[in-house]
Amino acid sequence: MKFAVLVFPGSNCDLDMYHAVEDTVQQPVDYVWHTATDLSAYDAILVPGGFSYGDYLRCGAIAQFAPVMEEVRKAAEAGKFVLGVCNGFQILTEAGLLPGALIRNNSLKFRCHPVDLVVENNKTAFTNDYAPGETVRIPIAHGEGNYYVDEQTLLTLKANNQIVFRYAGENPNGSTDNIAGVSNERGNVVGMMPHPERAVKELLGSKDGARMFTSVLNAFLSRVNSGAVHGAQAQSERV
Amino acid sequence: MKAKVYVTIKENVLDPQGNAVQGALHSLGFGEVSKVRIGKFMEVELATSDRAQAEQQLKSMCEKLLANTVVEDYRFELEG
Amino acid sequence: MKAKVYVTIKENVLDPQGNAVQGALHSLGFGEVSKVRIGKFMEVELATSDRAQAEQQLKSMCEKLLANTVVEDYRFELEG
Amino acid sequence: MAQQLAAKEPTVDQIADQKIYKQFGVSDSEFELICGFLGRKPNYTEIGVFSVMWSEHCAYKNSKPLLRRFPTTGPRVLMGPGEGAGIVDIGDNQAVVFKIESHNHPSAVEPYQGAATGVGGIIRDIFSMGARPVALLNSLRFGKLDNERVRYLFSHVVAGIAGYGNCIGIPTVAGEVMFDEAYEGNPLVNAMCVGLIDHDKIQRGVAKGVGNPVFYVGPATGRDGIHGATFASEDLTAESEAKRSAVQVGDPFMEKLVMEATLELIDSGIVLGIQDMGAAGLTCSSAEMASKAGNGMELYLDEVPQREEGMTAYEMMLSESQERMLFVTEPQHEEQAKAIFERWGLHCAKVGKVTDDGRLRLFHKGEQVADMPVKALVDDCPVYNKPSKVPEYYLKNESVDTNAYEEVTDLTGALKKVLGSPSLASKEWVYSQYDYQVRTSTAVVPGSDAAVVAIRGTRKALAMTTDCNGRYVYLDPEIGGKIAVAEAARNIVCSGGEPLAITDNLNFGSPEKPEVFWQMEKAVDGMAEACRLLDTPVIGGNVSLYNENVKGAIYPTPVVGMVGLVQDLDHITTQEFKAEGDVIFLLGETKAEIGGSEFQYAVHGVTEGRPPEIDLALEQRVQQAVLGAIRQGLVASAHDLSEGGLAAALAECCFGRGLGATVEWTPNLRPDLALFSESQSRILLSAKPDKADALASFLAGRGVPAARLGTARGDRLTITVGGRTAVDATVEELSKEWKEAIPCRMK
Ligand SMILES: Nc1ncnc2c1ncn2[C@@H]1O[C@H](COP(=O)(O)OP(=O)(O)O)[C@@H](O)[C@H]1O
Ligand SMILES: [Mg+2]
Repeated sequence: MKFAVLVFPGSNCDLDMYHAVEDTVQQPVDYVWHTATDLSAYDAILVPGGFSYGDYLRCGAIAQFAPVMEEVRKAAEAGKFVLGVCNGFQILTEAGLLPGALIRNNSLKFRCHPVDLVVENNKTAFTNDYAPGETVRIPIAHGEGNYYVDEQTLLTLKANNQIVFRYAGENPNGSTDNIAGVSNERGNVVGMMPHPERAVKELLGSKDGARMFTSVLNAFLSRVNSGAVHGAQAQSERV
Repeated sequence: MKAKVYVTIKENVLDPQGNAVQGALHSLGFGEVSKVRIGKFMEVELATSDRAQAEQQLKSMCEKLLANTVVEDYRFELEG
Repeated sequence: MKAKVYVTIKENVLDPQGNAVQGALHSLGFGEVSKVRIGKFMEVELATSDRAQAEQQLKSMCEKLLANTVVEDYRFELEG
Repeated sequence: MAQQLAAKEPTVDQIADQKIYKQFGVSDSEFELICGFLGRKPNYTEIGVFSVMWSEHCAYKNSKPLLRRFPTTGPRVLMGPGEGAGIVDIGDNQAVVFKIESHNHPSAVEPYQGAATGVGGIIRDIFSMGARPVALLNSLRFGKLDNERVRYLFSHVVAGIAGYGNCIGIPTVAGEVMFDEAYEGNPLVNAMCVGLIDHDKIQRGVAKGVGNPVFYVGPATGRDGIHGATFASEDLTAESEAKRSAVQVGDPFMEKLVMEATLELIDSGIVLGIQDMGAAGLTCSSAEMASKAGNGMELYLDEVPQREEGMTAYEMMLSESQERMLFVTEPQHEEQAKAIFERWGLHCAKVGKVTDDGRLRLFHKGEQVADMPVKALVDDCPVYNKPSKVPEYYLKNESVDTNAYEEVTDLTGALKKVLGSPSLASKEWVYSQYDYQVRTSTAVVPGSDAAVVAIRGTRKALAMTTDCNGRYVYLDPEIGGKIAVAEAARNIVCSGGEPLAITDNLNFGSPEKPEVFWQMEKAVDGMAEACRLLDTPVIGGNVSLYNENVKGAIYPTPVVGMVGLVQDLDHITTQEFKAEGDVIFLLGETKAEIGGSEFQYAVHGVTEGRPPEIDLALEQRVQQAVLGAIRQGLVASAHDLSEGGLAAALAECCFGRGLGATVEWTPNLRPDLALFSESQSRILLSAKPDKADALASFLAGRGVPAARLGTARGDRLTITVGGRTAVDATVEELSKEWKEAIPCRMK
């Protein structure tokens, strides 16, 4: 399975995402520049955190127009796995790949600390290794993680089981319905404010994020085994 | 040609910054302040003199980039 | 009474945000955009009908809180 | 516009006759010297350039004789003071690069941008050496939080540090914040950056190779912070604000691009010399680069990217617009360099040439507008040995007997007061605004004695801290100076690291005052002695003088930034008690020493008397023993005793996991003096029950006094002194005082 970690000017968790792939699933992973126009070699696309374009104007607003985003859109449509974390989540919402918007934390302050999350949906490509309702500890680090959707959309999210994570304790940013992460309808595109790539080994205080990566490998392998992916190509890419 | 663009938070979306500023104004003694909403004010200079074209471009800039219409409204004024 | 407050970055002070947005507009194909400056637009509701008093209060709010006069300018308009 | 401004510039004769140079802080005798070096009177641009190069900030004219007293070499030191930052070998072809810098005066005027650009500046110092920045620290001082302006400064400084560091993606992992009236109106904002480098990548700021082109990279120059360096070398007055041109605004996004592109450029091997434009911008970087190579430089100012119209030579040379770098490469590498910057969306402009005549020459609009000897600019600023005098207050304090204070009997209440004092209280309100985990290497996050950052691909890690207790330094600068170094080292050791070296930031009042100069001298002597004994050379630093407010000088505050090497990740140790039943030891000796303590300040409301004594030989013995015990796996937790003494330290050990402790102690002192004494060279250790005896004999074997105090258990902290219950409270109620002290005041 091959992973792409997108790099926009101002991305700064690209490195962490890259290392998390190495440390958890030991699959091949590349940094892919924002100007890239071909993602066909990749099975999963990780949109990392940071401050793309300085987060000027709005977080993720400018990055949505990078050439690579057209390819991300195609990949998502083709059913490939796409994960946006923090700024990556903001970019995916700005680009319309996920519903809603992320606005300023209600405390008006940047907040960095571990939070407890409830796994609301373990049926997505990125959460199948978690038990439903399980509580996991993963850190946040954001100033604009207050997830907003209007009531109508919220009903749709609930109906389609698109709420992936909720904050278990105190809601750190004021998000609608304590939402910490959502998916698209199909479940192959997931966005979340907490940073699973920062919780992949004991040294970092928690390993709970590692299963996001093992989950997507599972999803990929089961797809391969069911023949949904071109078998030969996929097999040759396994390490 | 110069344009002024106003981006405001939609009426039904919470404005935490506006609320905080209102609270701060109260504690500074400005008790009459009953509401504060905070948006963006952008001044854009356009190297064109075709008004119709400028208007069309501004609309497109706002829709695409300057405002996020999920949570924000916009309007603009052209000058000169 | 309603007021509109405009807070802008002083002319000679760098506006990194405006520059970044200008760059983005260029790469989106809006090459005519020669300058962007980004400030704040605030709508303030005041529970008073005394215009003179409202003006004086707004000035004081701007000086004290709404604008950082070391780097920003402000102006306001009273409505109604 | 251009004409207008140019017309406003005073003529050569006006500068001399009306003594306009004095406005720039150039004295009559310095002006004479400058005329001598030039062989004529300087024009406006030249006097501007000289004035910043000869400011305290760039030339250290009042502090140089003192800085020479520091030990600066050692077997591991690869680069000492003199470049952007110092470098220390950590083995395996790797080295650590670090430096601290102040942005006190800009932060007093515009706290957000002042602090942000302070962080931006110190990061440039690190990556311009070729190093990858891996961590940020900051050391802050403010007045008391009951003042509204202080709260404004505090919250905006913190937001500025966060805004810059978070955006550029370098974790802010440690620091310190203290509050005392002494800093009202003149906050201290010192930022430190730590980077990693391979030995063969080390760069220097030299303009090598006559005829080589000089490139400018980064955003266009505006009229920002003109005379910032001079400004930093003056008292803060009401006029400061008016005198200042546009405030410098930081653009961390730009710096991120400049940093990545610069590191890529350096990696490509085509850079001959590179330096950031910090204080005094283009002036300082061009003159210093030429000087270090023994060359000269020509600059073509029309080529300098300009943000504003009609900028004069004077303005361009003195602008402190941020995020800019100057570098030299060979002509054949120009295209390659450009391509690297282009990829990051940046342009580099060829603005000059290296020459062999030892002169800095500026050209603008087809004319030579300045011509100055580089050596005069960089090396020939006169150095002053200021008069020094023992201050009255120091003599008076000798007769204050702090042991004669009426005994405080409600010791639980006193502990709550001390824990709730903002200087000692939890700093979570501050560091939760910092992204301290980006780069996923932070093994010990803010809140323990020192932060620890792992080095990927190895078993090693770096421990880092900043420390200085300005009250001690005020009461006795020499002792206070020693303690600042010793405490930093103690923090490193408690985290499992071996202290390597320090960088220091000498924050003092006006050196024109003999009493202030005396403080400087004594503090430097104390620091130098501690550095020698603890084997931590000074590899760089910064001097910030003229820190004064209406009430006089700030407390003398020579901040120590220290980095240590953790040999193996298994040695990483934190301060909180780990498990029920673990045995608690107190190392070192406790005397009745509450002069300058947090207890004296929070409970008695004064700062007077003598600070705690320090015996550096004992300090070294304690530290070596603790590091040895940690490396042998005998230690479960380690915490140094500092502000608040034993009582506060025990409480802090309980807070991490909410695990309480039961302690019995017979110190032979009055209980209040014993519990809150800030005697030095003390460390609290805990050990698993089956390791306790081994630890005790290990310590005894190294001549370290160690008392077995009790055990970690339950959810209360109970301290019995001399058979009587002195403190008894739940960890939760103590923790509440400690946690809420700052947030409550900031609401
Ligand atoms: N307090 C100090 N102790 C030791 N070295 C110092 C001190 N202050 C300054 N230096 C050293 O003097 C040199 C020049 O300092 P400075 O001009 O601040 O450097 P920069 O140009 O990078 O700002 C640096 O190498 C710095 O480390
Ligand atoms: Mg400590």
